[in-house]
Amino acid sequence: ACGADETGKIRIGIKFDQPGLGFKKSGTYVGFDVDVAKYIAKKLGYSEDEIVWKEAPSKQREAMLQNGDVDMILASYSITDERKKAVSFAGPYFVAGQDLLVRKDDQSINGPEDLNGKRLCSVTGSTSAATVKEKFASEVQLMEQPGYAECATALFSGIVDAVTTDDIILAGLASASRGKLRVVGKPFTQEYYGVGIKKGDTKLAVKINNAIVDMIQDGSWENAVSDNTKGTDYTPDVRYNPPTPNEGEDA
Amino acid sequence: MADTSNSVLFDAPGPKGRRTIRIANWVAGIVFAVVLVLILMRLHNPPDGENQLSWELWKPALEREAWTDFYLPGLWMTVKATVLAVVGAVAFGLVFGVGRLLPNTLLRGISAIIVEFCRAVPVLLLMIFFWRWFAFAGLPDPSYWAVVLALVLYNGSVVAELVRSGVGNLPGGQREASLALGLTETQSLVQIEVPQAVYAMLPAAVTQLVVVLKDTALGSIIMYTDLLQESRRLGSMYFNILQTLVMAAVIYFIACWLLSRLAEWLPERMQQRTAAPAEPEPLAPIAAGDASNVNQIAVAKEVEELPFGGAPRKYHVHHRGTNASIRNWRRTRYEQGYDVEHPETEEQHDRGAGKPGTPQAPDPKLSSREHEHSDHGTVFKRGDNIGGGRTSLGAKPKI
Amino acid sequence: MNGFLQLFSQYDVLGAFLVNIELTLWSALFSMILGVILVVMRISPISSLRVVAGAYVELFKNLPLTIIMVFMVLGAYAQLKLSFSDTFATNFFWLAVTGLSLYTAAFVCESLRSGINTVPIGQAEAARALGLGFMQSATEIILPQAFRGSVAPLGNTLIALLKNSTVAAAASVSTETSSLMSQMIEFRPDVIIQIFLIFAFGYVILIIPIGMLTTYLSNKLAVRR
Amino acid sequence: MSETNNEAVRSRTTHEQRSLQDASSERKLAPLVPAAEDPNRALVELTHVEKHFGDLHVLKDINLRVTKGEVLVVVGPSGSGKSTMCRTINRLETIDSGDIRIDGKPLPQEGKELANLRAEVGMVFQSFNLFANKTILDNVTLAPIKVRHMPKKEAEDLAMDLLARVGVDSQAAKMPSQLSGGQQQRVAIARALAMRPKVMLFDEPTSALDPEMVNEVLDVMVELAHEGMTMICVTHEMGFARKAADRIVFMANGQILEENTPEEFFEHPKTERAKDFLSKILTH
Amino acid sequence: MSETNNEAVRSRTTHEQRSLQDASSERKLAPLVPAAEDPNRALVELTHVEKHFGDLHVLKDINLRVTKGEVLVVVGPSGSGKSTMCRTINRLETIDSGDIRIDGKPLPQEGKELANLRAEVGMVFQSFNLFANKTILDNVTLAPIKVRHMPKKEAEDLAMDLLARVGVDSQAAKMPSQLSGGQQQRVAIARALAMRPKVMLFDEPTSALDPEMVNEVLDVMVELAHEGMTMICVTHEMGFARKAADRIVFMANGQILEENTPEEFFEHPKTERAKDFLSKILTH
Ligand SMILES: Nc1ncnc2c1ncn2[C@@H]1O[C@H](COP(=O)(O)OP(=O)(O)OP(=O)(O)O)[C@@H](O)[C@H]1O
Ligand SMILES: Nc1ncnc2c1ncn2[C@@H]1O[C@H](COP(=O)(O)OP(=O)(O)OP(=O)(O)O)[C@@H](O)[C@H]1O
Ligand SMILES: [Mg+2]
Ligand SMILES: [Mg+2]
Repeated sequence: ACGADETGKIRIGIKFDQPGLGFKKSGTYVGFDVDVAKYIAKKLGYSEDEIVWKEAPSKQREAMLQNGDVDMILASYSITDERKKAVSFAGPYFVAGQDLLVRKDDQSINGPEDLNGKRLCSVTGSTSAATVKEKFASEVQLMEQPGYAECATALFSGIVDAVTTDDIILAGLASASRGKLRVVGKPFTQEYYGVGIKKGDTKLAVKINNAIVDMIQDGSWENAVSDNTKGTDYTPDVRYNPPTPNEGEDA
Repeated sequence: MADTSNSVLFDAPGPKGRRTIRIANWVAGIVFAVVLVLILMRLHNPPDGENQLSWELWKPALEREAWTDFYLPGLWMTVKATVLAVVGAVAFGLVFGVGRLLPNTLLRGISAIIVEFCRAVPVLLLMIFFWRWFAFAGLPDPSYWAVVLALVLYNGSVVAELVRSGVGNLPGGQREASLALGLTETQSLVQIEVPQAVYAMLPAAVTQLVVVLKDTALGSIIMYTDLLQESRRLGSMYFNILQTLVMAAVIYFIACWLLSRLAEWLPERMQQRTAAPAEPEPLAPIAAGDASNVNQIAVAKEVEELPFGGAPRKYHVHHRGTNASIRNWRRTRYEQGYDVEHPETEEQHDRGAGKPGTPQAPDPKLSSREHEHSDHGTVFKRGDNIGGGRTSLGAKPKI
Repeated sequence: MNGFLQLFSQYDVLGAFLVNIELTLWSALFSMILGVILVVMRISPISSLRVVAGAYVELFKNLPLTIIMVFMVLGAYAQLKLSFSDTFATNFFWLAVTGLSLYTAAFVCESLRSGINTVPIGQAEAARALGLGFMQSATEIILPQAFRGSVAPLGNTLIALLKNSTVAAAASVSTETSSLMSQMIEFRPDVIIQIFLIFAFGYVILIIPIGMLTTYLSNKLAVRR
Repeated sequence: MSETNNEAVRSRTTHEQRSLQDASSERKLAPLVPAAEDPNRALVELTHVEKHFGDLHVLKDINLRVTKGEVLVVVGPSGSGKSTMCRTINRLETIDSGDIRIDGKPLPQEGKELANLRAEVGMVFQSFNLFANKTILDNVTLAPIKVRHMPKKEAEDLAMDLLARVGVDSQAAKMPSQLSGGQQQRVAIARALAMRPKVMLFDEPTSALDPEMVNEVLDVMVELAHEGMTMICVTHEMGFARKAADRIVFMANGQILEENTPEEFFEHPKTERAKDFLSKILTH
Repeated sequence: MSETNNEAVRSRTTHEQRSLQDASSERKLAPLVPAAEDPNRALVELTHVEKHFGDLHVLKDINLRVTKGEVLVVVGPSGSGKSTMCRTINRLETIDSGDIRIDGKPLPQEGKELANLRAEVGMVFQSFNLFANKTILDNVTLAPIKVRHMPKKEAEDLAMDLLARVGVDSQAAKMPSQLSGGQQQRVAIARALAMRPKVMLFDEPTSALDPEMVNEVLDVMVELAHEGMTMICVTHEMGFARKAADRIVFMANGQILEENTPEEFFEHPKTERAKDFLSKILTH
């Protein structure tokens, strides 16, 4: 945003602060979203140094697309009807599910139902914790933190027993935890991660969908998943993954 | 501010006193050391979780990459917001501070309402509101502008009050002298009073800078990637968020501390250019429109300590100038309780009761206080009651 | 408009302000206690106490409250296991109170000290010269005057505390005003300005009287010299 | 004692004066006072002036007439209204009733005319009131430039002239706070003179000064008197009053109780109040 | 000129004094000073007193002896250590070496004894230092009640007595800020006297006062001297020194340079410093 020359480049919004998905590290960007974005960009005809990465915090994603600040967004962006009123999606490129992250040695939690009387951490403003409390465990105590790292730290030190959010994010956390945390591995919702684009841009959606199909077919998708969840025995929910990208093609 | 708090309470100790102090000193020192060690031990070996002192956790928080990728960019964002907010706040403050001094009632009233409103609303609320609003409105960088604007509004209102109390703290003579030379009221305000108020307020404005710097950290709540946010991110990579936050805290501390020192260094230099007291503590008046509490604090400033901590000798100042209240001089003093009775009734009372030969002081209290009269050349001019007759909101008597 | 009113039956705005007021009152109480202890340390003739209190004040004056609040949860609670209750909501409330108190105590200490500084040294010397002892001159002469000089800065500190109580959001207190305002804006972004004004005027209404009272008191009690 | 006191003032004055004149003979300086015309014209005239501060009646039926070139000294106990009277003359204080005329014209109530009139009446305050944000030179040039719209260069020449005359030209670039009280007060006099005022008001110009500095200011005032400036001085310096005054006005309780020549006033005060006052003021 | 000055002081004093005595004859007042015993006893004795402020040597080998009933006036240029010496006598300032004895007893270092000793040495400050949070009456009764454990009633009678004597009894219920400087200083004297001190220290008691108020304070001091109070006064009031002092001590640069009777000191100062000082102080 700070005056860098952006002509002839593609601007992609990602998260900068989610290890495993989108994370800024030593001036480069790593994570599953980043890998998918790079692949798509390549298929669209942009080399890696023709990508301008922009931070797309959750609450600003729609606005960034509408203003034309970015050309597309890959930032754990779930496809919902509400959002489709403002923007269009391509994809999905991944189907995540809400899951739980627990301490490795803690065998007492094997699903959301086990959380009664336990303590659960989620980030401020997300609804995932509320879902657990409403649907699975009414006795759970909730703690809100500004970021997942804080939640994970709290989990480390024992003041909470589980962290909840999408499994791929949890897997990223677990992979950075030096083997001290594990993902439970029983996702209990489905989140279809899409590529956010400007509303009504069906041409771009088709191109992106084709790129995603290619990515799944040539094995890069598999590699990207396993690269970014190294050190955990996480596998994406096979019932839905890899997904069939068909969003946004009809205007 | 001269710190007399110690000498005011305690006599110079004798030999016995010195021994007691020495023992207490050791005891207290040891107690604090023990507490510190206990905390460190707890961190070293917590009941659950990791040893927070291990090098494994500290190294990623200290190494080169942490600085180049996280702390320094974060600090830059923090500084960027701080500087712009300060510039904005000073502009805002000058406009509305002077606005509150203008002869025009309407402008004065509007300025007063804006300033009081901005001072009362928590900065965090302002930030959240602007952030969401700008995001919905589709502005670029909403969190940056939200941080800056919220800080401008709040700190600008403080600066406005500093300007106002700076002008009010000027001895009335400055204004009178310019009027007597044939300058108009507005010329006097622009040429003489406001520049001096600015010099006087500068140290306090630097202190306010510390507040701005600290408050930028609220930006992390609205996802502004300032120093605090960046160190959080760094921490989420290695799960050493405590360590990275400690580093952030250290950086904040050093920056704020340096600014505080600057604020303390400034007054001496600024004092040469203003007749109002230049002090590092922002003496922004508290309540809606009333600036008069400044004078209670000002009393302390008259006590200037000698180099070796002994007792200063000459601090009796019987006359203080005040600019803002010059037109309401007597009423304000009356309200503030200096005159229990009206001077006239009292004079009669005095005369009636006065015995022959009792040295008759010609109405003591009033006359001796009105005129600036200083002991031996050092002209102390202190604000007595600020804003007395010039503000619409709070100028009415408080009771 | 109807939807707007419905917003208020749905969200407990008054309750949120109540949370902030409670945070403020408790923190005011504890920071006052701690502040008095600090100021006593700070002006005592015992240098180690002075150093510690001075360091405390410098430290907390120069740290962002947000960081302190985060440390309360991740440091004091998670690592040092400082816990007030097994119920999270209560626990975080008290952690926030602790953080606010620690932070505000530094300012209380400074306010009290500036009050003591308003007492000219001559007052103490006159008391000593008359043969009054330490306790006598402290209780009869110095402290009464010092207290009166502290009223205005303490009032300012209280106002700042009330406003700072919104930062409790950073210590996971999710029922206070700034969190509630965020939630309401999330829910009804179309009336964002009205929502903001509601909360803003809530604070104006709370703060103006405190300010007026402080000004009145400090003028009323001011030591005339 | 007043005799000796007076002598002391005189001897010091002549000494200082000589050196001042030395200084002025080096450069040619313009005369301080516009050439005299009609010596009997009333420059300042107060008739039936009344003033209250709230309930307090501070000026009671004040009648006063100061002719061109006259030096009037106002004395009286503290709180008697001397300063207030002085300040009403250039309307720093409003009056309740009565009439004040400067050079025959009634005192304007506001706006540009008031500012212009004030420019013609120089005022020197007890507490100097130099503008703390301006250098000495800027202090003196400010009003000529802003009010009289004099070119900067010319104003500076004039200012240096006047500063030389009061003996502080070497300090022109300093800030007021760097000068001693006596020097500041002399600058204040120069600042007032820079507007070429028809009359000068002095409100206890020496009472905020250290004793050692009193005379350097009084010397300047004496010289000014000698040059024919019309002056109204409120002062407690009886030596100066004796030496320089053409007339002494004694005020008490807001009234003018006596008006007389210095000799008559000091030797044979008519009222009890004046006697009492003199005894108080002259004993130490 | 000093001659006339002196005379003036004398004449005014006797006038005032008469009226004070008139006042006191209306009510029967206790004598201010405990009945004299041995007139040659040394009440205050300083031997080889040394004091530094950091590098600054402010008191250099001070030797001083004040006998009962003596009035000692200390004069000297600013910064010569007069105040410091005065303040060491009741240990508001500690000394580095040497010995100070009050009424034969060495100065205690701390605690109750120090407080008791201080109660026996009255002190009057330049800046009055009345307790700003107490009424005039409470200012005077505080120490007798708290230190001497006098019953409240008795203390108040005593206080009113003393206030009447210094002429401010009509102001007893007011706060200090409502009094003029002269009145405040007289209250301060009454407050010190209420402890029935053996010796009174005055540190420039009149130099923070408006000129008209100086004499009302000096009068009280003169009367005190006449009643036989032992006094050490730092002052610049030469009229008072001549009139009331038994002995004059001249200090400069932290040393006592001369000790003499007033006549000798004023007419024939021995040292150059004293001559120079006198010439400066007596010219205005
Ligand atoms: N507490 C102190 N710390 C350091 N220096 C001091 C202190 N008190 C006094 N001095 C210095 O000691 C010297 C003597 O001071 P002192 O006040 O005794 O002089 P003085 O004769 O009373 O002067 P004055 O006539 O101005 O009152 C001065 O140079 C003064 O600056
Ligand atoms: N602005 C004001 N408001 C109310 N009362 C005032 C004001 N200025 C002066 N007074 C009162 O008016 C009376 C006359 O004051 P003025 O200053 O003229 O006396 P003065 O003769 O100059 O005294 P001094 O010798 O102390 O300067 C005094 O009683 C004073 O308290
Ligand atoms: Mg006056
Ligand atoms: Mg002294």
